[in-house]
Amino acid sequence: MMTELTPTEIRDQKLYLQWGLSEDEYQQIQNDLGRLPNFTETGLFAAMWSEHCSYKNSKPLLKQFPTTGDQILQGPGEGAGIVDIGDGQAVVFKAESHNHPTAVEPYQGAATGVGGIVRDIFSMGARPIALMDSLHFGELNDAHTKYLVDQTIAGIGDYGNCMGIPTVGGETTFDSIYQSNPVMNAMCVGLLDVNDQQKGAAAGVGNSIYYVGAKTGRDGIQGAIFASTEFSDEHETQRSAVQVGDPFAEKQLMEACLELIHEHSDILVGIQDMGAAGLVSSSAEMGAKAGYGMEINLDTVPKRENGMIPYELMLSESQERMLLCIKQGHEREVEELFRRYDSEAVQIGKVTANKQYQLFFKNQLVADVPIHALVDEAPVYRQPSQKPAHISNKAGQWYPQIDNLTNTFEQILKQPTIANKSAIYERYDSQVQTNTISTDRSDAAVVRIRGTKKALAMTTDANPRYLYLDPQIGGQIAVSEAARNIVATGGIPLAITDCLNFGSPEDPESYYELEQATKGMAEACATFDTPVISGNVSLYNESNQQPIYPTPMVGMVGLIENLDWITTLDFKKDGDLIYVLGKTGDDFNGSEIQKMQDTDIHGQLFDFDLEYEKKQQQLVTKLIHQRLIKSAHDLAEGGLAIGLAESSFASGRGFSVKTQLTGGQLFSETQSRFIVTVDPENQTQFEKMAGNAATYLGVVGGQQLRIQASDSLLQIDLKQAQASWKGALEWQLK
Amino acid sequence: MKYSIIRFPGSNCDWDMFYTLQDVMNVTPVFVDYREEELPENTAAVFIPGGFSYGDYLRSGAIARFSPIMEAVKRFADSGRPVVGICNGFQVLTEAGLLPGALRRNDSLNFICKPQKLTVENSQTRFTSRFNLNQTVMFPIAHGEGNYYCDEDTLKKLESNQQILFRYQGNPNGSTDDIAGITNERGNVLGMMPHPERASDALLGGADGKLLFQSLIESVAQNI
Amino acid sequence: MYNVKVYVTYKKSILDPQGEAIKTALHRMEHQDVMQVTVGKYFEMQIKDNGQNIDEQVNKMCDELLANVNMETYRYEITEAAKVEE
Amino acid sequence: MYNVKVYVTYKKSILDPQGEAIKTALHRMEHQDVMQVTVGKYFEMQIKDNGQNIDEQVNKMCDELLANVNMETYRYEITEAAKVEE
Ligand SMILES: Nc1ncnc2c1ncn2[C@@H]1O[C@H](COP(=O)(O)OP(=O)(O)O)[C@@H](O)[C@H]1O
Ligand SMILES: [Mg+2]
Repeated sequence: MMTELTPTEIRDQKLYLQWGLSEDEYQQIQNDLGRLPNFTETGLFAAMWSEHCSYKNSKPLLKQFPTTGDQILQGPGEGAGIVDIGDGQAVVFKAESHNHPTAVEPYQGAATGVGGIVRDIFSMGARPIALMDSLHFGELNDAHTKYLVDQTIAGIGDYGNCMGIPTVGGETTFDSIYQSNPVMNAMCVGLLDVNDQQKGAAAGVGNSIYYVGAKTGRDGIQGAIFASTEFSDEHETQRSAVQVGDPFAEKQLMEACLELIHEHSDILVGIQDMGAAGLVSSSAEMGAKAGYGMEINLDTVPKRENGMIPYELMLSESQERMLLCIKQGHEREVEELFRRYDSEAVQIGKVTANKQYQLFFKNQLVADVPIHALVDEAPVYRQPSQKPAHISNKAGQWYPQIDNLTNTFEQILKQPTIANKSAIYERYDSQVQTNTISTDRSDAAVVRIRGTKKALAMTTDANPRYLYLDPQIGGQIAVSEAARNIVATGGIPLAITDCLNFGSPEDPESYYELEQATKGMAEACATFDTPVISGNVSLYNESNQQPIYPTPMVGMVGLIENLDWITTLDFKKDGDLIYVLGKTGDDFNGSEIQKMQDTDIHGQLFDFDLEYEKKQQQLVTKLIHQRLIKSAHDLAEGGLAIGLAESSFASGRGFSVKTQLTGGQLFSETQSRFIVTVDPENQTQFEKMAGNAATYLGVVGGQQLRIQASDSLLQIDLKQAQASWKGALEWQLK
Repeated sequence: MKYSIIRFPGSNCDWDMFYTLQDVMNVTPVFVDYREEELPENTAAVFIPGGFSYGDYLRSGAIARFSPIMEAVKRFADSGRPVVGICNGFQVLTEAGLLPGALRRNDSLNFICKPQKLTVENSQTRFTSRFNLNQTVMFPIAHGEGNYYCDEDTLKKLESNQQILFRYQGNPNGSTDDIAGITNERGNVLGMMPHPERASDALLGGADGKLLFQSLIESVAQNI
Repeated sequence: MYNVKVYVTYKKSILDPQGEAIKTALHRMEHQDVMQVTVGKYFEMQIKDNGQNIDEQVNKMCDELLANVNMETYRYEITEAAKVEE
Repeated sequence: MYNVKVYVTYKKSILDPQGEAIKTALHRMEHQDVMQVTVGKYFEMQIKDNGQNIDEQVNKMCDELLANVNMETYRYEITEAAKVEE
């Protein structure tokens, strides 16, 4: 049970420091109020001015991102961004990180991460149609990591499965840097009728503020603050109660909210989910956004536990709750609607004109602060930035050591980051809603839009190793790879969401990484005309002073205008011709093979040309629209050899290929490349259109994987290679 | 004639079943809320769709069976008319005692979602007349508790009465005797873990499931 | 007021994969002396005295809801409590 | 040989969605006098005597595997058994 210090005790004992407010910030609060803040008020400011809610360290960097465009209906600032896809429909998406909760309690941490991002999507009026994830764990050589992986997957799966939202794709990498600070990011995509678009704003004096969903308990109190301070083993005992997810309650809540939005939009003024810093952030933001004040009677808030004080009620992060603003006089309708879904709807306050944020508890005014001070006046910091010592300017290129090409190839197939991920994604229901056209047979997942000829392509990508070696180029590559994945499936990239998982902004080297990575991402977004429409920042990802690799997850959605353009990566027919688009160089620093052979990555990252990348992508789009290619696969980790193998495994067809490249270069990770296959009938037309961008490699067919390189031969039985690739991860997870 | 789809709180394959019946099979589906006490008049068949009724808390299907509509479903089944439970629907039907046995957690302890090959074990029923005996079909599975269990006596009965309609090829979940789908003794109640409604559109990877719906719809037509 | 504790486990004849998995995990953690693990469900309930036979009521709850008697068995303990604990 | 029974439940302040759902179901079944339901896990283990402190061993198993102490609590009972029960 918490004891409330008096305002002077807070000042004298410096409680605010413990809660993450600096001396200056505490002073600013006093200036805003014209007095000392009381216990509850100090708590409200600490939560609202935390990095998690205010983005005080990342805001200046996020300004670099392009956020507007013809197709953009809603950029950052709401629950999720919205992109027009024609015919009165729009796609809504956002990603969220839940790294710290996942480290503490992987099952519930991951599950509630999914629950949170789903609420963001339906709060916009959209029906969630797909989930994706992006996971980075330590190496699979210790029992704890295996447990983390297993429980994280279970948590993601169980939540999405129960909600009836297919989890259609994601990515998973393994590196010791994530050992005690795993990265768990989830992305949700929704489909919206443009007329149903909602905002999280509470306008109109006298309108009712409604609390709907689960009761409030002491879960995750200080969660927002917790997510914004460093993680070290000593703090173990300080951790506040873990949040438990209830996907069943959320399903009911979602159906109720969607019914309210679709059928009673006349009485709904605004809707927002209660995420980080629960009730305070949702309510204060809704009021401030609309330019009004708000009063809340805490005695009416549904409670799961006895004796909760205002601080706890306001900061609790109990899950499966939403906040609504309802037109005065329509209270009954709302209550009745939610009752039908066994979900609670309680009026807890109303909109006021005075722009104050006022809380009442047991008939006392327990907090009274200017709403804009709380929401919009958090200080913004530009931190000192310093290039990390490990970033090398030496052009030195590392070369793989290859004694037996076939052995090296088989070994790399078994690397957990390369190996088949079915041991993970088969634990997710990827088919529910019966719209999933492709998951693992294409570079991006493809989900049709029922009743139209269109489909959406979606992908999550990050390549933290590249970012570690060069955050700016790595940031460009992260966005480019996402776009490449969309394009390879026949889509046109629309926009991105992101999760910026970085170390402490107060560490100049980590701040440099954040600054440079966002710069690179912004440049790539401008190139591909894919504005950033939503996102999430997760800083302080470090354990015992060791930051994780800079890990900006990019979630991209593209539109496939015509179902006929859907292109998958599997070889289609024996005798089809295989080409690689794009030139291959000696690009090994930061590559999978460097990690495999040297156990760590080092050196200067290779060059990358955004304009060339864009041209390559445009070429692929043209080839798809002209129906000149039958499969397309982007080349990523593991390079050409792995790309060919993946297309082969997905089809059960072997190949025979001859190339001027050396055996080592088969694993080079030069960007901007695709493997495509062509029907022999279309060879001339294809070569004419592709010009010198395409290099002929060989043909599809047989039951062998065969690559004759300039200095060596790779030859292996398809079944054997496939078994190595398919079994490796499952085996290592045991 | 209407095809009634029962909706419990937490059902989530309800729309998939609806679209399959309406858009692929061209019959008339209707949703029936779990709080109803009667099925709509003219109900030709009842479908209990997949999902997580009541969150699958306690055991999947355990709580749903106490819903008011289940009395009506029982009466409907007792009158010999067709009832089909898919996935969570199968679990509800076993919990309700309309089908023998029970569904345990998968032996891997993990949820599994993947395309699954099945063997048609009996093609002489109202649900399978369109299939050939021993035909291999592909239906997706997606479940965490699909590990069918029954005691030996029950198993013998299932076999001698030819109540086993589908068996897995390569048992994915530990089910007794590879059982994927069974009927009751009378042959009018079907429960199966694999999802025929997810296998009814070639765009999504296969259309073997249509044969099951066709069989049933034809049998309904013949009985009028 | 009664405090009721109910324990539900699989019938002996039924394989308990969860128990096996936990045993394996314990062995990996150097607890090799664990010979057998069975996993079950555990319920704590507070039931108001309504004048009717409490045993009968609990039996009914178990048979109809808390256990699936096709594959599970249960046992329970009932203790009388003076009043609701907070 | 020891017979060990372990009971793992959520801490008081942690949401127990299963318990709530079961309570609601019991109410619908006319067991309205059920005031509260908590759901937990129940483990039965047989552990060979290895000369080391059995309490310490069981505590370790619970802390490290059977319960997540961030959200769960546990209690256990240890009885000595002459030999393995069949
Ligand atoms: N954590 C995950 N969740 C869901 N699907 C995943 C996950 N990790 C990988 N996948 C899926 O596995 C397949 C291969 O992933 P990946 O190796 O990252 O492919 P690529 O490098 O071509 O993007 C894709 O279909 C991807 O969506
Ligand atoms: Mg990728």
